[in-house]
Amino acid sequence: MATTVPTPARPRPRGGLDPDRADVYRDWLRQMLLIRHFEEKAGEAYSLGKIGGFCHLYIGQEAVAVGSLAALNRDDYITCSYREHGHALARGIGARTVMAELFGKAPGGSKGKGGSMHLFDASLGFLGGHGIVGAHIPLATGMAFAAKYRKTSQVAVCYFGEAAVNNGAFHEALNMAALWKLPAIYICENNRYGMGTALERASAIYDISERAYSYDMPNEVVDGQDVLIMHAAMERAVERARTDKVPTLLEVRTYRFMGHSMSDPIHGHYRTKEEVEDQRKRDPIAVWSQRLIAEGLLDEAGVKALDKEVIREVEDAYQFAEQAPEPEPDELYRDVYAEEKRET
Amino acid sequence: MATTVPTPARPRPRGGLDPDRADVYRDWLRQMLLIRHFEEKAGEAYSLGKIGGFCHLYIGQEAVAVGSLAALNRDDYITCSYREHGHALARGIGARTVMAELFGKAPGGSKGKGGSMHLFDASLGFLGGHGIVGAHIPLATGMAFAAKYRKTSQVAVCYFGEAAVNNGAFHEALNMAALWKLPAIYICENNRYGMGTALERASAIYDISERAYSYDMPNEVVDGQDVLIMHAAMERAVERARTDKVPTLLEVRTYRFMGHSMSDPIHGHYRTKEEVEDQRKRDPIAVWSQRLIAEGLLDEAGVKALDKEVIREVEDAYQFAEQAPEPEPDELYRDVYAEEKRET
Amino acid sequence: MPTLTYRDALNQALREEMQRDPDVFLMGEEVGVYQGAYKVSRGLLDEFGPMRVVDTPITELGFAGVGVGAAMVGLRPVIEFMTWNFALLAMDQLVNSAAKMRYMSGGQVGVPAVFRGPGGAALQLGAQHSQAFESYYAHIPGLIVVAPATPADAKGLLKSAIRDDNPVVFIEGEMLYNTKGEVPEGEHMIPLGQAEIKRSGSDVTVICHSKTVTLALKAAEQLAGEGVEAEVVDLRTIRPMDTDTVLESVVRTHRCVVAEEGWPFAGVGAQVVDTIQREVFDELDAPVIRVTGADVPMPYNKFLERAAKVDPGKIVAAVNQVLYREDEA
Amino acid sequence: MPTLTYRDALNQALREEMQRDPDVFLMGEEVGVYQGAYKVSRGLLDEFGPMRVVDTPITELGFAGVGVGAAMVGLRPVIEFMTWNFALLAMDQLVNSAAKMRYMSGGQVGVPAVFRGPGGAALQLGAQHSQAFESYYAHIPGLIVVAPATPADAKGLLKSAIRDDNPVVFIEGEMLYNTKGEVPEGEHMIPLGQAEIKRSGSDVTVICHSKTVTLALKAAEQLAGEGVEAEVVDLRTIRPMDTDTVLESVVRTHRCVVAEEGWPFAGVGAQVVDTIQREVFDELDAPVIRVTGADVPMPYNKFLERAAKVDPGKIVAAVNQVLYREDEA
Ligand SMILES: Cc1ncc(C[n+]2csc(CCOP(=O)(O)OP(=O)(O)O)c2C)c(N)n1
Ligand SMILES: Cc1ncc(C[n+]2csc(CCOP(=O)(O)OP(=O)(O)O)c2C)c(N)n1
Ligand SMILES: [Mg+2]
Ligand SMILES: [Mg+2]
Repeated sequence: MATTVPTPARPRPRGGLDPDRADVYRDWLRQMLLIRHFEEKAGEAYSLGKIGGFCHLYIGQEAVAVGSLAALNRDDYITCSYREHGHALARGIGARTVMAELFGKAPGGSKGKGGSMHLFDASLGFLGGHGIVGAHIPLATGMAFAAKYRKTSQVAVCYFGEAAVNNGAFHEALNMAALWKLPAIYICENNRYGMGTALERASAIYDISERAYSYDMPNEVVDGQDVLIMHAAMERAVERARTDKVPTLLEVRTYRFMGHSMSDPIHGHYRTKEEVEDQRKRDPIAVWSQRLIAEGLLDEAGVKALDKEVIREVEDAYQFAEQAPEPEPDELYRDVYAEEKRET
Repeated sequence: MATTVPTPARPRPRGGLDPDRADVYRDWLRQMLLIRHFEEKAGEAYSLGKIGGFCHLYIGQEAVAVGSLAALNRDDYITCSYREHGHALARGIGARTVMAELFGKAPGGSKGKGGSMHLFDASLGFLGGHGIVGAHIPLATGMAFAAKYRKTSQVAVCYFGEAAVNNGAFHEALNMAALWKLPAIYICENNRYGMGTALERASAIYDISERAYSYDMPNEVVDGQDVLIMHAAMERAVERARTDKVPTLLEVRTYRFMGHSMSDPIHGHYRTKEEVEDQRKRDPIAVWSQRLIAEGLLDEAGVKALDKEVIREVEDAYQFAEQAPEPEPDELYRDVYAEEKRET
Repeated sequence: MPTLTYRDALNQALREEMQRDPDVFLMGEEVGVYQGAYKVSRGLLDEFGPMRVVDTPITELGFAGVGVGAAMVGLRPVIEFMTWNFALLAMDQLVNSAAKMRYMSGGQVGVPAVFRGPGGAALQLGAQHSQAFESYYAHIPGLIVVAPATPADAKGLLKSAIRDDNPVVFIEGEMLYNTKGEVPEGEHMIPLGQAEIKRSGSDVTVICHSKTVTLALKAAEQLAGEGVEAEVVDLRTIRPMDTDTVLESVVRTHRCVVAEEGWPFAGVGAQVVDTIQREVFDELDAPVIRVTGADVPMPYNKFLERAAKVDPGKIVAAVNQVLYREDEA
Repeated sequence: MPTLTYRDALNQALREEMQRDPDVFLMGEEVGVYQGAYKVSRGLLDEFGPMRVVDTPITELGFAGVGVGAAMVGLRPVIEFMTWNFALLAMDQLVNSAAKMRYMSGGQVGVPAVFRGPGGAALQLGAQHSQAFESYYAHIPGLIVVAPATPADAKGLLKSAIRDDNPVVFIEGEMLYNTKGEVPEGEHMIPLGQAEIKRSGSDVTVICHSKTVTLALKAAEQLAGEGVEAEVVDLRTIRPMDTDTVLESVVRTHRCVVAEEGWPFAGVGAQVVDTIQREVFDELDAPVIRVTGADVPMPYNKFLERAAKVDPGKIVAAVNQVLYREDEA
């Protein structure tokens, strides 16, 4: 005779997670892990002198690029600051191509001539990688203008730090985008610091998002450590841009776990070890993997498997970059001007 | 036997006018009349080729300079745009000196080397006359910084047009002034147009004053055609700057009765004759003289007398400028660098 | 051939290129409703509408960046600076974005934009409004710099600039807008990078561009009266410079004067001198002499301003100097 | 005499001048809490407090203007640009406000401010972060431009710059911060406008400034080994240029090479060449040859970058050329 043993109650999914999208959710985690391991490897390579110049790591902010870029179409336009390795990977540029560029090698996206701060892939609408704080914000406005000019449904997305918001370029670019109703999305990655300057020592107001009212622009404050929340906010912004043809300013609250660049200590004159450790408790990768496990969409083993997978991918990228050839000497004088004229 | 004849009721003074300040009120009118006649004469001289280059008249905005400057001390700092003849006169620079500068003559405030757009009188803290839209706003912030640095009670006042508010210099300068709590007063003379561009075709928001919220800065919208209202608002701003050490943004609603400059028609592609005539109904001089008459602080004859007085002053300035000598040829190479070093 | 003003020749070039290519648009302050601060864009708003003739706020940095961004995704913006004096605010976008994008992206992303507007001193506009910045842009690898002197060149060069795939800095002569000249109709193209001998002569070479071409031609007339035949070489394109034409002329005349409106220190003329003395040192019978604007901020007073500017007399004096005719000067 | 790094020599000059004159203050990005992006201002915040060592938002245009405004009313600001690459955003304030204020006001209002920061290429910073803009500022009447090559010059020139009543553009060598040298203590002043012969020689003159001085001295060593005595002239101040020292040297050697980190077109070297050929044409036994950075945006790849930069070998080659020793090169 059969005895009925009550099966242990499966945890009830908290609202928000759609089991049918489990693959998507797991891929977000994979992307975040890829970025994390890629950046750790890049830091290692930098210490070994294989990567030179300035190298700004994205560790701690992974959920922002992954959650937001997941809401875009292939033909949308993206511009970033110099802290763009994560965005490049999340957009789908191969780890080999990105790592090779960091190494300054010929198969790098910019033939090794751009470097860490200047990643590009025109075929993916990934249009840099810009080194002058704030300067790429008007560029994004121009790309949104082009979308409107051509009557396409493209959107132009621009990522920048909270310190860029005090710069005149931000003000001029957002005013024009709002005035002309352009399909632009301005994503301010508020990681609390511009180099060694805390937000409140550079901006007269704490809530960056309120700057949008100067342009009558829709805006939101977003938790950048939760990829799901980031993605949902981005979907709303994309909808506004594509359908209502209005720009949005998203203030994304996040945190930089590493120093400003490889030459800057993790904590120093401007922030304490305690603060960093405290912030690390909301590691976007832990937040998301725990959520997926809690929802029963992934288990510890599954996380480990993903981790293994991306570690292999990063290792491969590293080896590839190591062995890749240097650019030919005559590359020095190439790409300064267009080689042949456009057909007219 | 005496008969009591009721005396006609003397109009009861509306609130705001203090009979003891009658002389001050009359002087405001005199200053506005002086500016009006000075500008008309300047326009005449320009047509005769006695004044060259760009010449931007202040006709219609007189109450702004007169009402606001009346609230300042002698040691405060003032910077203006190129539309600054009125501010120079209201600050107390002699009509002869200003007219001579417009004529490019040696006794002009800048020895004839600055011209209409670059009036200066360091002894009155009148620090230009600047030709690049928005560029003098950071200068004023710097002067306010100096006042704080030296712990004086000086304030730094900056006049600019509504079109300058979209420029990055405005954004950067106001953020710093608010962040550092500087005694600065930013006066946006909103005359509706930047050259041929209406406010709403250049700014994503109509209420300029709201831009102040991006900096958590006190702000007011002020009727710039009523000198008394202008003065009261300025007194509040000066109090905030001197006592509370916080900056203010005043959006002053006014109107330019003439073309953008002497080479621009009064109405043309960008505004109609009707609009201009309609706006002229609130001529700040008429508004104020009628008020003084209504309050019994001045009569028609008194107004005429003031008018005569300033016409004489302007005539004299014109004659003076006419007869004044040209600068010596060797002035070309003077004032490029400091002549002798400061004592150290 | 129809006679047009320099202004209308530019207007014609813009109109023709906008008719030809729907990707070409004009953006800047007062280019639309106001018909252009100097009326170069007169009528274009009516013909092409507000999406292709775009009035901007006073944000040189911002709208220059908008132009660069639009060009990065394939549009062909013509960005008007009301004058090049104001473009100093946009310097970063021209030098760090426009000029470097192709190189930084390993050739993936070009910036086919034209940045145009008047340069040089007009009349009594004072220190902040009377400057010539050719040398600033010509200093930058990645940029092309053009400065036409005649209506025909203005049209032909602007059309070429708009069709070029590189960022082109196109500096118009503020004092040339009203000058008249014959201008070929329709497809009149002048290749970028070619100087032109505007007057030939065998005694001395005068190298110039933009407004100084007019002054040099006047000087040449006067010198001809004195039996001196001056060859007037108009650079037309400053960068890349047509050194062949320059050097060939100097090799013929053995004497050279270089004129420009701007300041002397590290001006365009300094580069011309450097090139000449390096390439044809042994051909020179005298040092190359430069005629430039006075090394001071421009004064407002009209007599001082006149003294600060280049004029035919100063060019004649320089020619006399390289011919060792000081006596006659 | 104590040995200091170029960085610490600058730090010492700032400290001494701030101690001497309460009107002197330092303002810029990261100069305070962070102790300076390149640590030039290390310790100054602690010693002088936040009112005299002021961290700014990232607003080059804005805080350059704040410095100009403060100087207009008599303070002595030292405005730090984290690098001169970013100062392009502030170009308008330097060219249209700082440089012209005295002139536009008829001598009433001066701008006794110093604008300082590192210039030139460091290592693999890429196109937007590896530029030398000396020629831009030297082009402008009203500005003084200084570019020290040694720790002692860095200290002595910065002290003079701070005490000067004119706006001074002070360009430090990003690659020189760690170089060491003897630096006099206390009141060590070097007048602005004086070049210095860093090594004397009779066969050829090498004119240089900032980092290229180090490279020229290395080249001179090598040449000495080959029996060629090169005289190395360090301009130190670019504007006003000490043409006497330059010309006297060339008159002695009759041959000249001019080196600079920046791009060739209308660079500082072009002006030096112009001056030399004009003033001492008949003394020259060969054309003056320039050595400059390659005429391209700076590439990131280290080998391409190396190829783009000036090095001792390139200076030696140029010297051989003006000595007609190509064979040996
Ligand atoms: C115009 C300009 N000024 C200064 C710098 C030097 N700089 C590089 S990154 C940075 C801080 C930017 O902080 P934020 O915008 O918050 O971005 P984050 O680095 O935090 O991602 C500064 C000052 C620069 N690159 N550009
Ligand atoms: C940076 C800059 N761009 C363009 C100009 C040309 N310009 C001079 S005045 C002006 C309009 C300014 O309007 P507003 O600020 O409203 O002042 P108003 O003339 O109405 O007093 C323009 C575009 C300039 N002087 N500076
Ligand atoms: Mg940040
Ligand atoms: Mg206005």
